[in-house]
Amino acid sequence: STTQSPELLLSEYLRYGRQMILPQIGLPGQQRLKAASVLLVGAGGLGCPAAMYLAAAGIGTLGIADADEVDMSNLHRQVLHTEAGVGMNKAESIARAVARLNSNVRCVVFPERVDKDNALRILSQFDIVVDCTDNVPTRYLLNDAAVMTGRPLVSGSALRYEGQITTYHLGDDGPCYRCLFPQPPPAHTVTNCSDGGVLGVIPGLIGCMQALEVIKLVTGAGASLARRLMLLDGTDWTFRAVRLRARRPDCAVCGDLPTVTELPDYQQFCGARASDVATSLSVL
Amino acid sequence: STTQSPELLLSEYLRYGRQMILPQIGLPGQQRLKAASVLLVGAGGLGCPAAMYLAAAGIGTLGIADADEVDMSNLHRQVLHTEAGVGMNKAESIARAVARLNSNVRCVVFPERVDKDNALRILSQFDIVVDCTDNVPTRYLLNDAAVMTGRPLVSGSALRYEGQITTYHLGDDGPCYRCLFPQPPPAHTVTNCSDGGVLGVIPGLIGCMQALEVIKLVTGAGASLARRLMLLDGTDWTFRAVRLRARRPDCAVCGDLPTVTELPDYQQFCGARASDVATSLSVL
Amino acid sequence: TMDVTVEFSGGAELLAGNVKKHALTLPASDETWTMKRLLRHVCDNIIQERPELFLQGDTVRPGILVLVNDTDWELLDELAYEIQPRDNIVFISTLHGG
Amino acid sequence: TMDVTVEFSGGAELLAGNVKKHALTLPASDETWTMKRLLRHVCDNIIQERPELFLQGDTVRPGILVLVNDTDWELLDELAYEIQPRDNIVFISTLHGG
Ligand SMILES: [Zn+2]
Ligand SMILES: [Zn+2]
Repeated sequence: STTQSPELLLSEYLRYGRQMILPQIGLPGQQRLKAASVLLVGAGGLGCPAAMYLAAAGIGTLGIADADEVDMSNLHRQVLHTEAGVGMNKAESIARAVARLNSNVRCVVFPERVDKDNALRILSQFDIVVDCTDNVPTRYLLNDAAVMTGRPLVSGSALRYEGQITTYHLGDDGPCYRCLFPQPPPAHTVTNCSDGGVLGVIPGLIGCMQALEVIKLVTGAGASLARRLMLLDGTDWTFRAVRLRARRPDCAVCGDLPTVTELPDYQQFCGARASDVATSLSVL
Repeated sequence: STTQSPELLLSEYLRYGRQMILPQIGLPGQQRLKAASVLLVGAGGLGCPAAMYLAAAGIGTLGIADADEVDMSNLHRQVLHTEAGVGMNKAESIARAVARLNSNVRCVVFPERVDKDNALRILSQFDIVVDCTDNVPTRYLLNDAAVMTGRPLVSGSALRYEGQITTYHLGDDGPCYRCLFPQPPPAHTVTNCSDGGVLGVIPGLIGCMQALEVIKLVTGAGASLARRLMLLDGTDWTFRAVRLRARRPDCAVCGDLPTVTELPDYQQFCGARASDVATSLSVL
Repeated sequence: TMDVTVEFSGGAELLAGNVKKHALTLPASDETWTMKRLLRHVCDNIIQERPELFLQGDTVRPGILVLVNDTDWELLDELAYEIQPRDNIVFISTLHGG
Repeated sequence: TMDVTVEFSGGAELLAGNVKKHALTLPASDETWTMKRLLRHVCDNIIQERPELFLQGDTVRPGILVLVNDTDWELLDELAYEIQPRDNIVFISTLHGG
């Protein structure tokens, strides 16, 4: 549905010149960025930097989905939102920041929770899905929906001083989230940022890495994060690259004989609510 | 000159709660952040993310120095500036973005080039200096001024798909820039972002890492980048941590018998102009 | 004896006295040190509380990934893997925050 | 013979045919393979253009940092360092952009 070589305006040559002189980008790469459509699910600590650097790089269409409203307690890490925007929908808040930076980008705002009833319809409108969410049920939901719609899923997460990023369901042998984690963790072992805390610049780094991965996927510049998990620990400046398993032929969703063929009830599957709001004592 | 334990307002407890529950931060760490003053030299690709995440974390006083004006060709990587702000001073443009995000932060704007005549006066007003500049002469200038004023220097750089970050002149045996590079590189081997190009999210990552390092220095959370150089290559997702030499007793500026005791003419020293504007054919 | 390093991250270190890196000397024995045996040894010697949040039955609980020398243990026979001298074994709890 | 890896980054790879990673087999000889000798060998066998942008006299030109197994060569005797089998030697051009 996307044009692969849209024309660039003169103003776009001027704006993107410093990245178009990179040999792996050039005019074809910039045209691919303009033709690309990317969906960010989650407009928080990961979504803010990811949106900003994707918009700056010239991604043509940026979908942003989030049902939450900006709260004062978000502003230590969700740096696109503003004090004046407290109470505004977060996806809308990001779209306004993107419009200030780069009016060439078409923002599609979904001020709603992505759930099993709308996920396939929303995801199928975009080339690449970026998981910037904050809870286990939505991570399984996005994984299954990405597999079912054939989209790669650039998945980031952050907590305390640590972050993780990988790309699921990419290429012939890239695993999906369920290939790694067929069973969800016990709900009482899951900590979110509200309970465990997070240093804001950690999702900042992971969100930037998500933007970098998307740009690499779109332009074809260098190796992707398929079958590779990057781990970041800010306390001791550790960056670790881990080699991951291949796609599992017996995976329930991306395997050869999938048993999950329509999106199930993820709250029930995970025993947890799809929300940032803390509901239980957390241990890990 | 800074109060070490300023009171926090109720609104600040609310705003910073998610990072104050981190054991290495807590109330004392948040108070140290509020008491801290940090100077960013350069309001471009590195300065934008560094400023945003430092402001979000609650650094009390943020100095921002840059003589340049926002240009359309900056917006692919300098994500705090806006289309409407083209032509505005870059330091002022960042200060406006910071004010939208966190009005608790006191911004001190220096809409001027930091040079040998004003460097000591400007640097001595802040606890920590962050080098977000784009040229060799200014990097030597900031190094020498940081040594002379006894400030640690968090130094980042980016080009094409690569970035580098370390902290100079920290602790008993931390080297300075001149300990590593007593002689400047031949001017014709130096490439800036205008000539060599840069993917915007690379300075985004390095600027975030600079903010992380500053927060770690201020709060004392974990190991610093003194005697450690981090190298990032976005083409193949390489993060490398390099162990650096100690301070050299024979260093011209931080050594036991320094020969550089006042700031010299850096254009002459480096044979290059202190400006982003390309003036020569670049090879490296 | 055999020296290995055992690390915890992503929050799993909270089960191990909040220490991320542990140097471990595995006693010499006739029996092979498989990963299965190591898990039990780690549970008995390093895990300080709530062992049920580390092990479920013979294996790690859902949500913990096991790495041997920066490689997913699924590529290395998982529980049957034979520990080698100086192996670096990481138990990483997956993060979900954003 | 002795196998080592030689890497270029930060732009220095542009002198080496724009290839960042080079596997190098050093010929056996009575003479020790010091870093000084390696620099000359790299200059003759890998550097494809403008060798004066790599070497100045006996050593690397200002602005290039030399790393041996992720350690600054200044901690390892610099030019006098004796190359070991499987050493990873990196020539990194410092970046100045922002
Ligand atoms: Zn799967
Ligand atoms: Zn020095």
